Amino acid sequence: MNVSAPLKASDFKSDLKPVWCPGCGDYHVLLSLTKALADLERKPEEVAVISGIGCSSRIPAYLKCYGFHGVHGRSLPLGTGLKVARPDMTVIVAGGDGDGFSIGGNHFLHACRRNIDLTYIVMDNRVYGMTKGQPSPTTEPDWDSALSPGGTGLNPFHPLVIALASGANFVARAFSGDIRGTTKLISDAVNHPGFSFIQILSPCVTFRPEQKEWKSAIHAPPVEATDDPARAARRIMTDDGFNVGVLYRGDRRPYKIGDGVEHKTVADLEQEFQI
Amino acid sequence: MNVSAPLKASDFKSDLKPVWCPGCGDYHVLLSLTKALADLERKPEEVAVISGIGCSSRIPAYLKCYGFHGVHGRSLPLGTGLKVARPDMTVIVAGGDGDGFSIGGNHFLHACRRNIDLTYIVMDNRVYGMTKGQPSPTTEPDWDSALSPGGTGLNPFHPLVIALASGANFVARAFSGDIRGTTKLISDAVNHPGFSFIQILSPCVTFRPEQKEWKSAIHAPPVEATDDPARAARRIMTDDGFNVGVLYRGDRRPYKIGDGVEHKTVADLEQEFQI
Amino acid sequence: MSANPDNEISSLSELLTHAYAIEEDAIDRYHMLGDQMEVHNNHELAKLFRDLAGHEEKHAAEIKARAETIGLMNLKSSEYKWPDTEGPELAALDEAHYRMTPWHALQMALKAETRAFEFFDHIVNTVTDPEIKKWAEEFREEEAEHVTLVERLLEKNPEPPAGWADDDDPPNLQE
Amino acid sequence: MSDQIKIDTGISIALTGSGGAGVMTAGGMLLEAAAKSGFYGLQTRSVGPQIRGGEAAALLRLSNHAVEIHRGGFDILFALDWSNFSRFAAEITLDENSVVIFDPEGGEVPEIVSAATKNIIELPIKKFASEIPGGRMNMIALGIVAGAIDLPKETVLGLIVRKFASKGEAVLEASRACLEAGYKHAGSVANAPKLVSDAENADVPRWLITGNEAAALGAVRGGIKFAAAYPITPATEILEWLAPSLTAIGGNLVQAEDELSSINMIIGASYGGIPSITATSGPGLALMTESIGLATAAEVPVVIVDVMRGGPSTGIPTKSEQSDLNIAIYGLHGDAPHLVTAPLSVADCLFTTQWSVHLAEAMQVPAIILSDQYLGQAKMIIDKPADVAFFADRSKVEKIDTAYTRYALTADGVSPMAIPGTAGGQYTADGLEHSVTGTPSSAAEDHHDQLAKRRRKIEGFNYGTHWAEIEGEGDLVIVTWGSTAAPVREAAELARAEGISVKTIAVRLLAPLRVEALEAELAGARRVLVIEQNDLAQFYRYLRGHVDLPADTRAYHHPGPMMLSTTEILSEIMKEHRL
Amino acid sequence: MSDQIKIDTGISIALTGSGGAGVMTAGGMLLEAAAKSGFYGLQTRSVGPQIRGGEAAALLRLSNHAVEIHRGGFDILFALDWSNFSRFAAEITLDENSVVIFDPEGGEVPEIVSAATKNIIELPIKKFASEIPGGRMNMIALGIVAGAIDLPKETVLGLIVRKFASKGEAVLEASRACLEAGYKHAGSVANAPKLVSDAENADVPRWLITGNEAAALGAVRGGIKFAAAYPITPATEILEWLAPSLTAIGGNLVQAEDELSSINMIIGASYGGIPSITATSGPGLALMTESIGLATAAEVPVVIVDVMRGGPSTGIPTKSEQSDLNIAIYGLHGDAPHLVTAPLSVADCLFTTQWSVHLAEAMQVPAIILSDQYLGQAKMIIDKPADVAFFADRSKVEKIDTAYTRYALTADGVSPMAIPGTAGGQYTADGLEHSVTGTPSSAAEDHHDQLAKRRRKIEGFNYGTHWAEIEGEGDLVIVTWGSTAAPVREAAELARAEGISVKTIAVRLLAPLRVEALEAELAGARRVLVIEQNDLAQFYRYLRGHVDLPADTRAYHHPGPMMLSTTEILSEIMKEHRL
Ligand SMILES: Cc1ncc(C[n+]2csc(CCOP(=O)(O)OP(=O)(O)O)c2C)c(N)n1
Ligand SMILES: Cc1ncc(C[n+]2csc(CCOP(=O)(O)OP(=O)(O)O)c2C)c(N)n1
Ligand code: SF4
Ligand code: SF4
Ligand SMILES: [Mg+2]
Ligand SMILES: [Mg+2]
Repeated sequence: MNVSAPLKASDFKSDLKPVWCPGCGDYHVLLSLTKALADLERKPEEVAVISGIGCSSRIPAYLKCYGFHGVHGRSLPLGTGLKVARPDMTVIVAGGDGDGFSIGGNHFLHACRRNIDLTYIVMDNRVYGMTKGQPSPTTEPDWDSALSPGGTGLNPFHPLVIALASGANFVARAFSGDIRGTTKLISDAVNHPGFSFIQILSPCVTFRPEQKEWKSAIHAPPVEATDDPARAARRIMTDDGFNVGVLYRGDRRPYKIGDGVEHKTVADLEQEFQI
Repeated sequence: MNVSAPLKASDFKSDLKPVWCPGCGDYHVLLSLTKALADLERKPEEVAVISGIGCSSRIPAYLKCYGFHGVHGRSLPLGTGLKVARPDMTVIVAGGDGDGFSIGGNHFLHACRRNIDLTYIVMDNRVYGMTKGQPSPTTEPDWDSALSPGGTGLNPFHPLVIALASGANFVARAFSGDIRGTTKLISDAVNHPGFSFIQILSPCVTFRPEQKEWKSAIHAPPVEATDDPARAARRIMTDDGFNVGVLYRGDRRPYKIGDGVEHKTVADLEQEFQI
Repeated sequence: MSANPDNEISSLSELLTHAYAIEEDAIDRYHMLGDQMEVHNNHELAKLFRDLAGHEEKHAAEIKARAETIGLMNLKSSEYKWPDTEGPELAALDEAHYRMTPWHALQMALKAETRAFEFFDHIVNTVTDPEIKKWAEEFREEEAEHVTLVERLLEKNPEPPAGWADDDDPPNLQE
Repeated sequence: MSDQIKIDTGISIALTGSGGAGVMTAGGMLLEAAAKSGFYGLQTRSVGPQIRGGEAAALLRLSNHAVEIHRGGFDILFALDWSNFSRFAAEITLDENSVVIFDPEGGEVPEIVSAATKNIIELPIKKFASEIPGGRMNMIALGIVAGAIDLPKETVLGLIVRKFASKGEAVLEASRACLEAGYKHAGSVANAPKLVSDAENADVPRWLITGNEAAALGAVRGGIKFAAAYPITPATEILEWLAPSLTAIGGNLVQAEDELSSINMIIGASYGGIPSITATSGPGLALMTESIGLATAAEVPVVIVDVMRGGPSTGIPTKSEQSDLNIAIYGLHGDAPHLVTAPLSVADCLFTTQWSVHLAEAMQVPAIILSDQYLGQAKMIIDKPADVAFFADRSKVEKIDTAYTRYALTADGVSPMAIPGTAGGQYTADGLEHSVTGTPSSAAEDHHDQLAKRRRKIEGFNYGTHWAEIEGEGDLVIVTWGSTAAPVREAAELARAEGISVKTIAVRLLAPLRVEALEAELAGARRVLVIEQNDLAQFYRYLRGHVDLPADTRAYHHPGPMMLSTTEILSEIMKEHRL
Repeated sequence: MSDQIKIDTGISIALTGSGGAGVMTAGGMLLEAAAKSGFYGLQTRSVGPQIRGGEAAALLRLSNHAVEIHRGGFDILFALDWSNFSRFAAEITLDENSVVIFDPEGGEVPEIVSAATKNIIELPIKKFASEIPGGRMNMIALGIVAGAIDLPKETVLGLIVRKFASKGEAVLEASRACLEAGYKHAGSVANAPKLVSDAENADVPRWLITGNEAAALGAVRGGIKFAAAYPITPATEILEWLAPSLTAIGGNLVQAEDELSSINMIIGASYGGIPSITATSGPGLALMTESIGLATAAEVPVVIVDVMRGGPSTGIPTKSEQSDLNIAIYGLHGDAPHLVTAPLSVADCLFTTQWSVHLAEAMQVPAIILSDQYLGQAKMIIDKPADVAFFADRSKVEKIDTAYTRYALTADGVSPMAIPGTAGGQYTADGLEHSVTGTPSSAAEDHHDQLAKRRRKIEGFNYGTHWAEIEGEGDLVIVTWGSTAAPVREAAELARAEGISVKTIAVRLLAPLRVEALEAELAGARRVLVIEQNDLAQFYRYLRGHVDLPADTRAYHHPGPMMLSTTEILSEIMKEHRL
């Protein structure tokens, strides 16, 4: 690879062929991610993409970056540990709505609160794809499935507001089919200091074929991104769930990682035990 | 016990003496809870109080109700299982900020979302009391402790907004020292259908003696409870954290528990396997 | 969506860069679809997409040769002046299906070529610089040829009857 | 069962295809047609990593007597195409008698196939299908195979009508025509083995069921009224069967946010007096162990079905393995005695689950059931299971006059439970060590008393003969557990038919191990083989730790994804026999 | 160490009181004064369930040679009051030689005390204190005891100055006066044993340290630069020591939201090339097992210290028990070989942790260290630990020319790791079973290869002699582990002094068990005693499962909260000896 030539999106793609269903929104996300990384002028080895378990969570292996396909729901702690220990790496955590909002919900809350400089991408298809179609926390109340015959009857919850209430510093919604928009949002998110969260609506054509209609429902947010979390929260709670773009861009204090300098030796530390 | 005589608050107290530090806010909460149960005219055997681990989570044994002192962070699922299986019981889940917002954060999200008819009380002292004073998710960023020398530097997060964004149907803040107010909030919460959440500011005199000052900071909310979650969220995100009272009272659809009727026999179910 | 049709192509190099990117992206896209079909054992379609990619490769090489003297720009993805959310000559990924037939693939290609035609057509009609206009006209004609080519192929590959996507088997549980 | 005829090995059939070719559906109909025609059999599947459109193999074994597992070789391989056949090659063993049918449009015959057999028949299935409007290859294949093995056409036709009627006349007609075409070409496969029915079996009422369904049914038969669910392969079907079923019988299923929640939900429900269950696989079980310890300490009965898959970590989710024995028995922190059982066959998933519900409730203790992907997802024709009288029957206090001591020290260790709502029975269940009343205590006496009580409860219980299934006599004894029991028992039967005496002990109650009973059964054994499907010989180690085994005890074991086959176990028996 | 003088049993002192009487502070100063005066010793505490103001006992043993554990009896009991003395009665064994000092204002002498000894001295401590402005009973008690056992007053005074100087002149003066008063009344306890210094030891540099501090220090000595923390008794002190220390040496500690998070944080950090640790206790370990399995499968080294407490469930958080052996060894789902070690003394917490960091890193595998509440929280005077050369030294690829295979099948099973940032080394770590490159695979060959590689890594490693500490010779062999090693070794020494030969094997490396080495050490043993502190004889069962033990092998074990004492083990040795 010629060091001087700028990398193209395709330079970020691995040779592994995705197992995703053709038509799946996650292919778009993969594409946008590679484009964003090229735009960001990162080198593949400087980027780590960390995920949990689910169709969407298969994404790291399809990239030429460092990757970690962890266990279900624990991608954010993996990413947090990596980023704090290795602040020189660009860390992107990615996964699904089940992985991130159901089993991984607690880490989502606390990763937002910690506000460490990483980017979290949730490919939200409002379903557990990998396990054959069970409702997730963002699923509509009347969506029928084997595990919840006739629908759960539960209102989907608001991950973007939860991110705001927990302390995330950059909150955006994207639609996978909007590749240019998503690419831009990802690179903005990576560039923004602190914890950035992007909910990407990414259709599951197999279990939620009706989501192909999302394409026509999507629109840009009616107003500009705000830096007032309370205002942003209110707006998101009342919007229709289909406006894409940056919804909040804050300047909350990011997590303080140690300076990496050896101020003391281990021998210094031992002093306190000496009699 | 005379069935006809109305029960008094003291009829809800067990003989076990609390291990709490004298001066701890949790004594007040215990008192308010017994008063509320008396006001609600429940029988002790019809009420179950479920908790996790922490100083505050010791509360069930100090009551004459059914109790379950579970493991750290899992009180809400215990309460959820109990309530769905036994909708005739009044279920109150109680615990601390560490138990509920740190390790138990995910269950908090999803209990709110499920909106099952139970009441969740968090005795928030912004510290892990039981383990000798570590910061919790509601601790101020500059609070110095052994585990976070010089403070965590993290903004505390907003449990009340998270409850709103997740789907809770009744959201209130209380101060333990305000026994009349807290009693009223608890009985309102129990009476309100769906999931009710009360954050009770309850000082830890041992590790956070400065919280004794809370008494003078407390005030009633400047405006009436709203039924608009977006409005409530915005208000809470901009308030000073010390206004007590009902902040949101909604009519979100509560969880649909089965009707308990045997529509089919097991033999009916077996039909499908017959060749 | 984040369409940005008002931006005008302002130099020959920029035009060539776009023309080249169109082909390169199309190559990637067809290979991506070819991969999908391979993984899902739709070998007929895999071959078709590889063939389409082969076509685009030839064009890309031609453009590159032509750009030799003028030079190509290094643009970020956001700096491209596409009329839509991505490059015009791109088969829509969301229209793929593991049981798709050549007709579907050719429909995808047709739409892509048509969009490419419209892209250059728009430049031809809006750009003032005569040099850019001349080159854009050439690209437009090429795309027009492609459109006819795909249309001809479509005649040999009729639309499959309804039910082409039916799969008797349920999806598989994985992790 | 020593009759030579009964131990015939039936007909094993593999249908392979890809990209939505529908082999699973064809295989399922073949199985059902066999069932309706009075035969027994089973179907498993093997698939690629794709959610849809991946390569798939439907693996069947049909017989005139009950079969529990694949034999280890295939009589017929029908390849709609050869895409990624290599994925299945190891599972589809062929020999010179195997018949292979394939469509030349589906690619070249792989080397491994042509090397194995000469009976390779080329049929242009795709062309046949294309000649029928809406025609589908899998239905033609169905017709060919069904015809070749002599399944009555009317039976298969009846199934087609039932399956496709709702899809409209055109689809139905196309399927019918395909089937006819298939039967027409069945003659090309004249050398295929035939299914010969056994008059004896014809009238026995039978079921078509998977182990996951059987476990779920066993749960409700035992009295389960509440379940909490977090989906995971290969356990999800248990939860999905329970969802509507529990509602129908007046119970509830709640989808939890994770397994930490699901285990606590069932503990909460059971604390409320309602028998409760959840199902998961290794990763989920790992998340539950802290709270299973709570159920142990607080003495709340719950049932957890672990449908095991390849481990460790996410491992191989779609493949069977018996490698969660260690965590099931030893995975709780502290001294936490509890129950661990394992079904010994698909049908036994019903019995073992029902029995485990009964045991858990009787002893107020958590029970972990170790099923596995094979048992859970294999579809099997079984005799209608008998009704057995094991129900949830918890010891409860009805009326309390004096002070109630929840954790009273009784002779059998079981203390009657006050169910919330019972006046005067109020107590606080606690995972902290406690006195007899439930009050937290760190006193040595209380700790020792409560540990001993919880141990006594499950060690002193009368489990009857159900702790194991024991067959045969002989100084070679095979000890096994779980799904491996099926090939072991079949291999032993085959060995006996050869005049080799073998005794098999298939252990259903893994913890507490019935040490005395097992040692009694092993008395006189000269050699012992411990057989299981994992890498570390977990059961063998466990047995060694508790049971005095003869010096000549050997572990035969390997991990998944391949099941232990009848053939390989038979060859191990032969080895021992020759020693 | 066969010298009679060296095995004197030192002086055991219990200070009890309640409601903030300050016995822990007094005890701590007594220990420090002894340390400064050239003695050895240790202090533990026993407390009520209250957060503050509860009853407390400071338990000390002082000696002129290193002691590791309480002897099992007390020479001096100083009761500032008798509140809830019953809570400690079982721990504070007295005999007819014991001296008891108490304040009559603090209640009646409990029956159990007066029955044991006649040496009961009444002193009006509270009155003495009230006569000094700002006077405190604990400082008077300190003076009395220090004086009675002959600790130099200047040394204690020096400590008082250091401790109270910052609190102002008045407090300092009061303390000084109390101490003087105490020394003045020390004569009333004339029959107390005296500390006699041993010239040999005087100049050895010594430390005052707890096992938790030692473990934390061992971690940083080994090269740990990252920790994730979720507080839990009795492990919190490790995390609290690491918090400022890691920052000081250029590392980081992150407080996690729960243990699921903390384990994954350290896996993430270690994946990034940074040696990482966490510390927890049983309930937290249970939450971590799923992800420890991930670290096993993805081959990411991490170190987890489990400071064990009474189990199961929440159990007895403040008391020691060795009941997490099972979960540590067997608690992961699937076949998941990993390391389990246990420190054998407070000082050994340092070595074992440092060594475990080294091992984990060398083999790219998780290591669980089983410390316990006793080791973790006992404060001990030890010889300054030697520097040992065990560091984190992971096999890494520096420059990659050709395709990188993360999980290459090497002879020793260890595959060089590409650390993120290394160009060309990009790979995806995966908990799914995978091929050598890390690509998910369900192929039998890949599964078997990777399972075998992960097994080979840790089974073939050269652990040197550190797998156990072995002492003595004899046909009676005691096998033990963890904190129980201390009373076992002391009891064996006492037995040897009586002419009874005993061999002790204290196992430090619990998994993988060094079966061959252990069997070699057991060769010739006539009787084996396996000693440990839990209810189910977990180590004994584990040994049986893996090692050929002599027929005459017996488990001696009981659960917490009481530690196994030197005295009780000595009596077990005597029993065996008489057989
Ligand atoms: C501990 C654990 N529980 C459950 C599972 C099973 N599981 C795998 S993926 C998944 C849900 C995935 O849903 P989502 O994150 O939305 O991803 P998608 O497939 O929709 O992209 C579940 C429940 C698991 N692997 N581990
Ligand atoms: C799994 C697990 N992790 C950690 C602990 C230790 N622990 C007990 S209570 C507690 C925090 C309690 O804080 P909070 O809930 O705020 O209660 P408080 O004591 O302040 O009332 C912790 C971390 C535990 N018991 N279990
Ligand atoms: S099942 Fe749904 S989410 Fe998974 S790959 Fe297929 S379309 Fe995508
Ligand atoms: S430590 Fe704090 S929270 Fe705990 S009992 Fe004492 S005052 Fe209350
Ligand atoms: Mg999803
Ligand atoms: Mg708290």
